[in-house]
Amino acid sequence: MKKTSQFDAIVVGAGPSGNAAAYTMAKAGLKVLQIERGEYPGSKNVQGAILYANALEQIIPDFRDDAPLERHIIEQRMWLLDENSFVGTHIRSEDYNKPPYNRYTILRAQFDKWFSSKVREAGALLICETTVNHLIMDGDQVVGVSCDRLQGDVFADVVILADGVNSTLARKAGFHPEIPAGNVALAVKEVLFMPEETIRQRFNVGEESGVVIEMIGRITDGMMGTGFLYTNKESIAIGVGCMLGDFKNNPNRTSPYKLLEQMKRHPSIAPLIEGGEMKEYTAHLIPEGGFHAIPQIYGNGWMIVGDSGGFVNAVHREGSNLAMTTGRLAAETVIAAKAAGADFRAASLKGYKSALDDSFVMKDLYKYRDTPAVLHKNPQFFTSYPDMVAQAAKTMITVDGVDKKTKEREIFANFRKTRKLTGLVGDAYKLWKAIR
Amino acid sequence: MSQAPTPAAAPAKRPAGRGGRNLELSEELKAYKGVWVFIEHDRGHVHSVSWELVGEARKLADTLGCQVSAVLLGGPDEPLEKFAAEAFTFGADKAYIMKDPVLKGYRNEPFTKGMTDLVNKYQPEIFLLGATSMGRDLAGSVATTLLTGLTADCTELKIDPTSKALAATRPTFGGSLYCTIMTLAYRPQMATVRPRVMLMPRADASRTGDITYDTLGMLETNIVTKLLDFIADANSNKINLPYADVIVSGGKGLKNPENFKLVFELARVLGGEVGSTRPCVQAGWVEADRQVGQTGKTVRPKLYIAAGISGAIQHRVGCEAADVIVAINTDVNAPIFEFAHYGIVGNAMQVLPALTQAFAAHLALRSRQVA
Amino acid sequence: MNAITVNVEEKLFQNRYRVDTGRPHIKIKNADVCTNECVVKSCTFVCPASCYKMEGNGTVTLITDGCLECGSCRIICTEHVNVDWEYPRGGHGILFKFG
Amino acid sequence: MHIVVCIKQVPDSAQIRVHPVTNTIMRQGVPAIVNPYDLFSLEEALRLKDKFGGKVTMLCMGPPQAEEALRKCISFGADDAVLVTDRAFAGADTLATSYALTAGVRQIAKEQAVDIVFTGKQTIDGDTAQVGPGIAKRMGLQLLTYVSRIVEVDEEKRTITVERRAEGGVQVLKTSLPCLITMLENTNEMRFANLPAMIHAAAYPVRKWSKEDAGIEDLNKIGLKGSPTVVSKVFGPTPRSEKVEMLDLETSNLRDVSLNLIQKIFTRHPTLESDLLMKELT
Repeated sequence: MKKTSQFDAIVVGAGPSGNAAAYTMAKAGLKVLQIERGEYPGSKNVQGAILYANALEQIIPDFRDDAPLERHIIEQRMWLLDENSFVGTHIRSEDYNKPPYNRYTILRAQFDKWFSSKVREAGALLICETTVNHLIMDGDQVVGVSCDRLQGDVFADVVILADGVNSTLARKAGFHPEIPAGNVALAVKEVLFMPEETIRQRFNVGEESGVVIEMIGRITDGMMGTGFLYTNKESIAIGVGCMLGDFKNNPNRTSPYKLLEQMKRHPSIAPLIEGGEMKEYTAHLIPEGGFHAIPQIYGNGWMIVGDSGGFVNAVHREGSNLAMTTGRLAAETVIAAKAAGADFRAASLKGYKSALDDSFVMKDLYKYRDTPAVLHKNPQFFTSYPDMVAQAAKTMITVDGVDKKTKEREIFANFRKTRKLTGLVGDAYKLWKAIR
Repeated sequence: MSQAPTPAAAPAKRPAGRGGRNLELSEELKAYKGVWVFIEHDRGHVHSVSWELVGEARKLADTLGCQVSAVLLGGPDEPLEKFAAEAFTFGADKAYIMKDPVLKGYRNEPFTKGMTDLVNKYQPEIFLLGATSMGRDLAGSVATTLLTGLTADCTELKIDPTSKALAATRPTFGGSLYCTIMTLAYRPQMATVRPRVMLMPRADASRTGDITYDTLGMLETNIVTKLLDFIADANSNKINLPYADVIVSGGKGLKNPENFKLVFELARVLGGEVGSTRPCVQAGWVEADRQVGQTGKTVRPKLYIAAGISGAIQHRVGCEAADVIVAINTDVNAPIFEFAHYGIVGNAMQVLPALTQAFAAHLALRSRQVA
Repeated sequence: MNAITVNVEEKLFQNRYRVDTGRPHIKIKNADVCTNECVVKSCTFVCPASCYKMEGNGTVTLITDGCLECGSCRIICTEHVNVDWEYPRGGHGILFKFG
Repeated sequence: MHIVVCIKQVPDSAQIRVHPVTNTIMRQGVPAIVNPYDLFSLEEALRLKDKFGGKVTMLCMGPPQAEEALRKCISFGADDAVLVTDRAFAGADTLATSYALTAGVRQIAKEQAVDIVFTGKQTIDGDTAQVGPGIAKRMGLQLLTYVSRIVEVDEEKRTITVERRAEGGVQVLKTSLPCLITMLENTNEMRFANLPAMIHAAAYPVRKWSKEDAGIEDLNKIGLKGSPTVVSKVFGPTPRSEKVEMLDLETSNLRDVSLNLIQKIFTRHPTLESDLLMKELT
């Protein structure tokens, strides 16, 4: 029943990983069909979003010429928040303000559309508004995909699954089981529009430069998670994400949108977003299981790239760069296999895994392999610590006639009251070990 | 590309001919004088929009110091003189009547020819039509034949003080913005205006005027399109939002189509109609005929009650001319409160039944008192 | 957590959707399981679009029109596996403008 | 039968936002779509093709990106697509647009005679409903606007009978081909393209014509120069000077608020109460 392949490769999905794969193969002259379920590429995709230049540079070196980039990041703030204050670090340097810039904020719907235009220029065929229902098997080999349209079967030598975090196709095909709620974060986000001048004034930035704020603390209602605020050209992206399992088990039954609304009203955040006009509310899952959660990523006639394979570095909030790199490496594997006249069975695609192992993708994921578990077993990182630190900072800088030495003793006593000394030391060690 | 609102010439400055385009009125066209209104009638009835336009034309003509003329095309057995007399009471000074067997029942070809001939012969400065299926069909054809400017679906007509041109304002981009459009170097300046946007003028029975008759000179055999039949809408109690005194409208804030029955209840007690918003119509909660707004109906009721409607501009342009607007919405920041007269911040599902009950009790009490 | 009320419908109103009328892409497999066997009914507060509603009589109803297609409901229903979850038909459902 | 369907790529106007401070349009994030009204005409054209055979050619005037809109129409089953695109068309109003599209239809007719031209009833961004009548006038085609149903097409006699929406009813009109039709909305439902058609459309070479390709010689009739209308001002809505009077549900109950509101309404509009009572009595 094996039909003749109509294409060298089918790529399911037009996000960063799918686009990287389709672009790389099409550039090499392969006949590529890319299938996207949204109205246009990007219409189903959500990210904060920060774009790391490096991964894209390796695919489209001159992307800065015409990619829709919002602002390059010159300042990173990390905030610990308690009920009504924050303590934080701000790292800002003119070094970040010199081209070529390293990080940008982007709006994914616009960026993905642009990336896709490059993919089509490279020669890949893209069809949108088409959902792939399942993979077509010939024995134990994937030979094509079946879409939700009449005469919806289409065949290719290899299918690259870039279908996102829900990984519907691989799951249905039995390549890997459902992602557990403990391995995935649910993030919600709003885009708030405001005049460009307001953003420049509020964040003390220029026309092209921007700020990133990462937040932990009370804002997550005791759940493991973080909040973020990114400056775009004339909008602000503000969001919060926590482990899905924590949402499910939260005794307060706090909904994600309520969590976000509370965060927006935090006295440290509210003035930054005041007057912003909310123009979109989004939600998305982020696979944060890390190294140990990466499934089998290739098999007979198939490969998995991007979020679908769980390629996210949760500690450094990186995902799209891993996605693009996995897409590119999968594509290079296909190109090599095609050149070698291979049969696209698993053995001929294993180069993908070894290329990944040699890349920053697997090296970074390995380095932080234990972080998710450590953080999850120690919720104090997201609950009592930010409170304690904020309290300590306030105590130190409040001028009230108490000498600094006494204050230090107070702070220390407060720390110990909240958590035993051995626990504090242990936490520090665990955290150090987890992200070292 | 139609009417893309690129702010071109500033209104006050004499345009210098941007992009080499001609913005000066030629001497020949300066001779065009007077404001014309196309009187739309069908099977013995004049569409009210025509009288609304006569009232508006009167104001424009008074500003310019010229006359208002009503234009009537129809069959020999149609009471065009009676319609003309009515037009005079609403403010017209003159009437042009063209009677011909081929003009009985609207058809594009003979009406376009008749209208075009009249314009070329009598040279009006401004020509207004109702933005109905007849008016828009005719206006597009006439404007193209005359190669002049036509502004559709206007909500406001004024005379630009500097150029003395017709400044026609219309909502654009789905009603999120307004733009004012002028035809500077071409005549006549044409505009269509949708029903109920302009006020119905007061009739003055003492007013009269002159009638001028013209002939069409077309033979039925030369007209390609034949009107075989007119099938009147069977549904006699059809939704008539534009002319309802009371409208109760529901929006997406009602959460689901079932809750619309609360809106219908209140409308029933008030003897009014039920309106809605584009999102509800798009979601299939109510019939398209109930949509109030830029892409729906413009209404002018005495009382407009908006329940669970945020009040996007698209909706606002359709209802803001109501005498009294009451808004019920859970969000105190909803734009509806920017143009409502009375506001209640609360859940429409609770407020509507309470209002229904209170109105019913009040009206029952009062009718007993009256009786 | 202090009591604030959030109207998620107002938020969803800002989004662009093409609803596939009459073809919900997510279904509750067996409504009785939600009513009688599931105690927590976590879908009713975890769903970021509040598509799942707990009714007065203990049933759970699902209206997918505002769905953001995140997949949370499917994943958290581990005890009962009672969510039949598919993507909407091509071109339908949420259409992000900014993402 | 050769049918030409004219479409426009428009911003999905439901998504257009106005800058809160400067009152200018924020186009960012507003997706471009095929004008929804055009799809009713396209579907009707495809149904005629299904019935009588022949060819459907798409025509669009717009920027190069409008190619996507045409490609979409190909996926639905149109056979060919022409994009008339030239910087000289910028700033065109309806009169200039109908001139350019007429030139396009004439050029297409040189390849194969055209029996029916379809356009949308109106666009959702301009809402003028003038371009269809304009093309018909320029080409001397019989004009059938607001068509709710095509009753019959007689290929032999080259006649067409339609129902046209009018105030209070429908006109049944019979005319000769060639003609121009604009379809009323919600008169049909656009088909869901099959996969081979989608793949065909993705690879379809949409023809791009410059003004010269479209046979346009008179530059005074296109773009800004060919547009009699001048956009003199664009502005957002002005806030009403009178402030809304809020009735507080927190300090008083629903019943009192309702009674209070009724009093206020009838005080503000004294004749309304008697109007309502009259209705009640009759």
